Amino acid sequence: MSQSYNRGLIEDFGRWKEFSAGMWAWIFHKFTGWVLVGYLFTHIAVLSTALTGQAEYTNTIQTLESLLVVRILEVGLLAVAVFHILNGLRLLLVDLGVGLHAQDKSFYASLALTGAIVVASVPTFVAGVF
Amino acid sequence: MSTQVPEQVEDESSADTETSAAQQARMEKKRQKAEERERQAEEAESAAAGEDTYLLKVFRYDPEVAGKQEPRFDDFHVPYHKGMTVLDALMYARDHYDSSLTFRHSCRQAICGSDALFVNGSQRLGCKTQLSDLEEPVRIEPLPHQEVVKDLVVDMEHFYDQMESVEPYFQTNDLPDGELEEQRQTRENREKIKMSTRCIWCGACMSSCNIAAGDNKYLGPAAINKAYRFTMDEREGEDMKQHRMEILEQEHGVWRCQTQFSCTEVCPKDIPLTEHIQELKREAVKNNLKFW
Amino acid sequence: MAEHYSSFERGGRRWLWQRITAAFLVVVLAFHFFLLHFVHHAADVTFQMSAARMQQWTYYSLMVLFLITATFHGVNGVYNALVNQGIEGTRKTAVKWTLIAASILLIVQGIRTANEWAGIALLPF
Amino acid sequence: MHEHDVIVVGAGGAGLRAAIAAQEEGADVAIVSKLHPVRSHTGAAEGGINAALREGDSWEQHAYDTMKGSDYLGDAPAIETLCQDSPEEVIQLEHWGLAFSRDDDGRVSQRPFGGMSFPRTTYAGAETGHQLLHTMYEQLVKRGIEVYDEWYVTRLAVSDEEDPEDRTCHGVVAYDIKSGEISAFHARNGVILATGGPGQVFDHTTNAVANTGDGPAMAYRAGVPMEDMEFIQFHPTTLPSTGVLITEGVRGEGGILYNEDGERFMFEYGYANNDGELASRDVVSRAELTEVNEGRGIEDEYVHLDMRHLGEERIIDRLENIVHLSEDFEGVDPLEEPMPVKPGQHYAMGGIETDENGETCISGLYAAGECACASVHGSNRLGGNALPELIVFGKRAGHHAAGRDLGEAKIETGQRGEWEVGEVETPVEPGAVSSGEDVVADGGAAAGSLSGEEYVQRALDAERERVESLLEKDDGVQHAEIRAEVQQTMTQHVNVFREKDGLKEALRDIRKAREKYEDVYVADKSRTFNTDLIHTIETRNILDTAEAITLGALARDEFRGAHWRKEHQERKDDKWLKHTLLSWNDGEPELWYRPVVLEGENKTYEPKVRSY
Ligand SMILES: Cc1cc2nc3c(=O)[nH]c(=O)nc-3n(C[C@H](O)[C@H](O)[C@H](O)COP(=O)(O)OP(=O)(O)OC[C@H]3O[C@@H](n4cnc5c(N)ncnc54)[C@H](O)[C@@H]3O)c2cc1C
Ligand code: HEM
Ligand code: SF4
Ligand code: F3S
Ligand code: FES
Repeated sequence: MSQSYNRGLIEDFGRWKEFSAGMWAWIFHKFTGWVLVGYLFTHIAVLSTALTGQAEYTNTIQTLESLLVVRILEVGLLAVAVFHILNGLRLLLVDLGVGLHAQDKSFYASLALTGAIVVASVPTFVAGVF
Repeated sequence: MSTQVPEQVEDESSADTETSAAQQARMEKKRQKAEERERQAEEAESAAAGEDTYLLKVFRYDPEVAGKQEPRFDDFHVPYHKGMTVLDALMYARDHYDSSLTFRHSCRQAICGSDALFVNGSQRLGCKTQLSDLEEPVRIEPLPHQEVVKDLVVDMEHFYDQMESVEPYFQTNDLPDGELEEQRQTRENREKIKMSTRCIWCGACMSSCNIAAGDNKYLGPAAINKAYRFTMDEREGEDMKQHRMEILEQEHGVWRCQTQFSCTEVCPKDIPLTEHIQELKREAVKNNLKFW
Repeated sequence: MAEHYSSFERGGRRWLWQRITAAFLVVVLAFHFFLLHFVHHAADVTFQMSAARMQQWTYYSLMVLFLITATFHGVNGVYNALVNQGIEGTRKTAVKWTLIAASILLIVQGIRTANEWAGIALLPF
Repeated sequence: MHEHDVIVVGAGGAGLRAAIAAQEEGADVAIVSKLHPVRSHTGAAEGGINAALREGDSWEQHAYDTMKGSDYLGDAPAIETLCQDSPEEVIQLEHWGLAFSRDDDGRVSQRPFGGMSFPRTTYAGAETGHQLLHTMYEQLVKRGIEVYDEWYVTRLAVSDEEDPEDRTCHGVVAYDIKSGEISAFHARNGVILATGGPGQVFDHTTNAVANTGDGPAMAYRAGVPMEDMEFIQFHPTTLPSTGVLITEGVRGEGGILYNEDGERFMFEYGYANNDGELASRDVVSRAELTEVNEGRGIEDEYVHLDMRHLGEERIIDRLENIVHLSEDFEGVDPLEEPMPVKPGQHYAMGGIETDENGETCISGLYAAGECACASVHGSNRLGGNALPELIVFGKRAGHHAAGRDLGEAKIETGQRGEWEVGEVETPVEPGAVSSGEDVVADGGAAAGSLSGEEYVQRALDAERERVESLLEKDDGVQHAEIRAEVQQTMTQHVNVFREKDGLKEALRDIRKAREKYEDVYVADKSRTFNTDLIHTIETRNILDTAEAITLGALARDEFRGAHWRKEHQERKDDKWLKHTLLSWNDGEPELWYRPVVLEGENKTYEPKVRSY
């Protein structure tokens, strides 16, 4: 009998160069979504230091905020959040059946806008850490 | 017109003799030109990477043939002519270089849906893709996400199963009484389902969809589109529509779609698949709201 | 032949909630970010300031709602993503309950923190 | 061994309808098809499907038009059956959900078509065949009819009596393309052939690559005559590199044909009085080829069809799909350049001889669709008459095979009733090169004495042997070479223009090809999806079909319908109101004739000049 050859998934992701706009949007949205959930959990964890005492809380926050890495991570978080929001809006529109034909353009627009917002807000974010 | 028009035939043959001198000179010129072309064609063929050839890199695999059990890519240099499609090139390679090169094809006009291939990184019909639109070398592979039977032939069983799982046939309880009476359908309604009826079962969309690749139970864009074709057909009636929505609303139905749009992009029949899927999602939500 | 994979659970409801929460989150998340990074700098955050805000019941309820919607939205998203990846059977059930448990924990912990600031001692833990 | 009551070979419109009908009648039916049903070439039909549905129209009128269109070579009982049954069948399709185009009142639209005295062509946009094929396949799924898809039928299992009329068909032998397994299918009641057109006999055709005349060739070798094979319809505007059809609509809207010198040749060279580009298919086809033959063609191959002057707006509005076809299949943007076009083989009027119930002279063997010739199209098919033929005769064959009594057929089959011996002078012996291999029976005392299963088993053994021997050979000639030679000679000599010497030349070439075929070998030794092997077997069928077409064309020394003979420029009713039939006779083709049946139910059709 004939058999067949299963190429598996690895080969598929080896083709990333050939992915279309909608696929990138999906991948980015997924990635940013996961980062946001991750952040949500850490965020609450950090905030719960308030339960141990006022000073600890203020202290934790301020130590964290004085670290450059944390500031950079925050910029990253902003980028992730902004992209997720913008693309999320794009997806909401798609769900409503609005502007399906421009779906690739709106993805590029989300990317560009995210970039712009992030760049513009860098000064605010890193202010005071140096 | 008539098939028997003697005068006209006379015209034709007299034209034959009258212009013979000029005609002959002309034919002579033609012959020379033709010879010239032939010579060029031969040259092109021998000069493997000549300007007028296209380089194809074709995926090869055969579970039974020793050298092909490990998949590999073969190179074929195919002489180009204007209008040549990927399918033409494959046929040329098969008929002139390697008769064991295997792929499905039949109609050569984008209607039988048998030659969906993965060409330079996207799902296309071989017969509907002009070589001149592609970058060289042209890499031709079987459809991703499906198991390869041999060379470019993939196993379509799963695709057929999905298509047939959505009750892909017209069902209605009230046909007109008169024997020779058709059901009525408004133009608008026929227009609405028109695009969805164009599917040729090529499987390109399924192959392009990441979700379908990961979730074997996902109905997939083509089957959902098939269901759309009936769900939106007013001739079937409300009850049937409810029934169809139930099929579509299952966990592996419309909800699995993540609006990646790859299906819509690759569909050779330009069916707005994502749009249809989204419309069904909204339809499903509307349906369910009643019970909340 | 005409057999289709059936499922007791229909995806439609969760799908819709994912959109509704998303729409809500757009507004609240933007507000939240803006408030805590631009209006007030995160670096200047102190317990007192947080407490002051939390003592307003509007802000408090907004934040609790924010927490709940974000948790639902995020966790449901993760669950969907995993189902899309094709997990099934016991693994799927396990993932589902783990996620639910994590969400409850997160929400409880979040509310406790908020209560601390707001000075509410509603919950007995 | 698989066993069913009725086996249908082929899953195009005809095969699907036959299977549904047989099941309706209570039979256990299975379809065996070399392509998955939705891949069948019925899907390519665009124009529409004729049926007298409306007030003011009648089946009689439809029958009259069809008879006239056939140039009085159609058999009245078959034509009348077609026209009487098609309205009901078209409505049936509508009830099965076919998405026909609609009028404002919600009824199915009908449009005018060439040769029809009433607008009775029902259609679904420009994709009627696609819709029809898919609608019918959907019904198949609904009924759960078994389909052996990608199984290639290679041989019929027929008993071995001396006279074909005494033989019975017990089943078929088929090759599972995916696994390479050869299996027998025993048919308790009957086998229905619905294998479609033989377009691949020519190198330029609107037909699919899978249309290789398998059905006619298999039936022919089993003893069923091929009827009226010389009648081949050519379409004047097909794209040169693929054969994709460019609808008449382009010329209808005002498209103009030019030769290499930019002359509007239809007028300049007076091909069609004042009709110009609007002349009928055959006239335009001949005009185009005359231009090419006289050196005024482009690249010595084609002419130009220009519609740029219509303006982009009008083109997009009315002929948008043509723009896509030309771009996708020819790489030419018709808004920028004229489209290259040339005539291409389009439809075969002839085929397996059947009566109006779809039955052949071998009992238990039926044929329907383009592969069959109940003779509704005679010497020329009218547009929109093939699709109704599929469903009307597909259904009848299905019912009959499953045991329904359809009454005595009025059309005779085989060498029964009125017939006469024919004669044609050939430059070489036609038929099998080596005797033995292609002989149905061993004959002898055992003739007709085996059981059905035993005949099927015997056919299976024979087929296994043939395939083994094809695969064993390590060198020789490859099918592609033989196929190309036959296709070229057919296109050169048996095309739109036919003359005695050319036809003889073609017979010589076919003979040479047959001799080469003795040496054929299959390079691909794999059992998995071996298309090399399939194409090699198909090539044999192409050879037999090509020869039959050429023999018929040589014998018929008149000009009727689609059959044009240089030396014989008129229709000869006194001599040629008869069908050409060819019997394989165990490898020695025999030509004979049977008079056309012009007596209909209520009237007799009187031959008139076919002029529109
Ligand atoms: C481009 C085009 C446009 C047309 N437009 C019109 C139109 O507008 N109106 C009209 O009335 N007619 C039209 N026709 C004609 C009409 O479409 C065909 O005559 C008709 O579709 C043939 O149908 P069929 O069922 O006989 O064969 P097909 O649809 O060709 O089916 C043949 C079947 O047989 C199977 N098969 C073949 N050989 C074997 C084998 N050896 N073993 C197993 N299976 C086998 C194949 O797999 C296939 O399933 C058109 C034809 C063409 C080519
Ligand atoms: C602020 C506005 C937000 C919008 C508009 C938004 C929008 C969306 C939408 C529409 C989806 C569904 C995608 C789909 O099913 O195809 C989604 C998925 C998701 N969202 Fe959000 N979201 C927002 C905020 C958040 C936040 C705050 C979190 C973190 C807790 C989050 C985490 C996720 C996750 C994890 C997913 C699933 C991603 C995946 O598919 O893997 N989102 N979002
Ligand atoms: S929807 Fe489009 S891509 Fe998918 S199978 Fe149908 S024709 Fe092919
Ligand atoms: S690619 Fe897949 S995710 Fe949806 S939009 Fe198409 S089905
Ligand atoms: S060959 Fe039929 S779709 Fe390409």
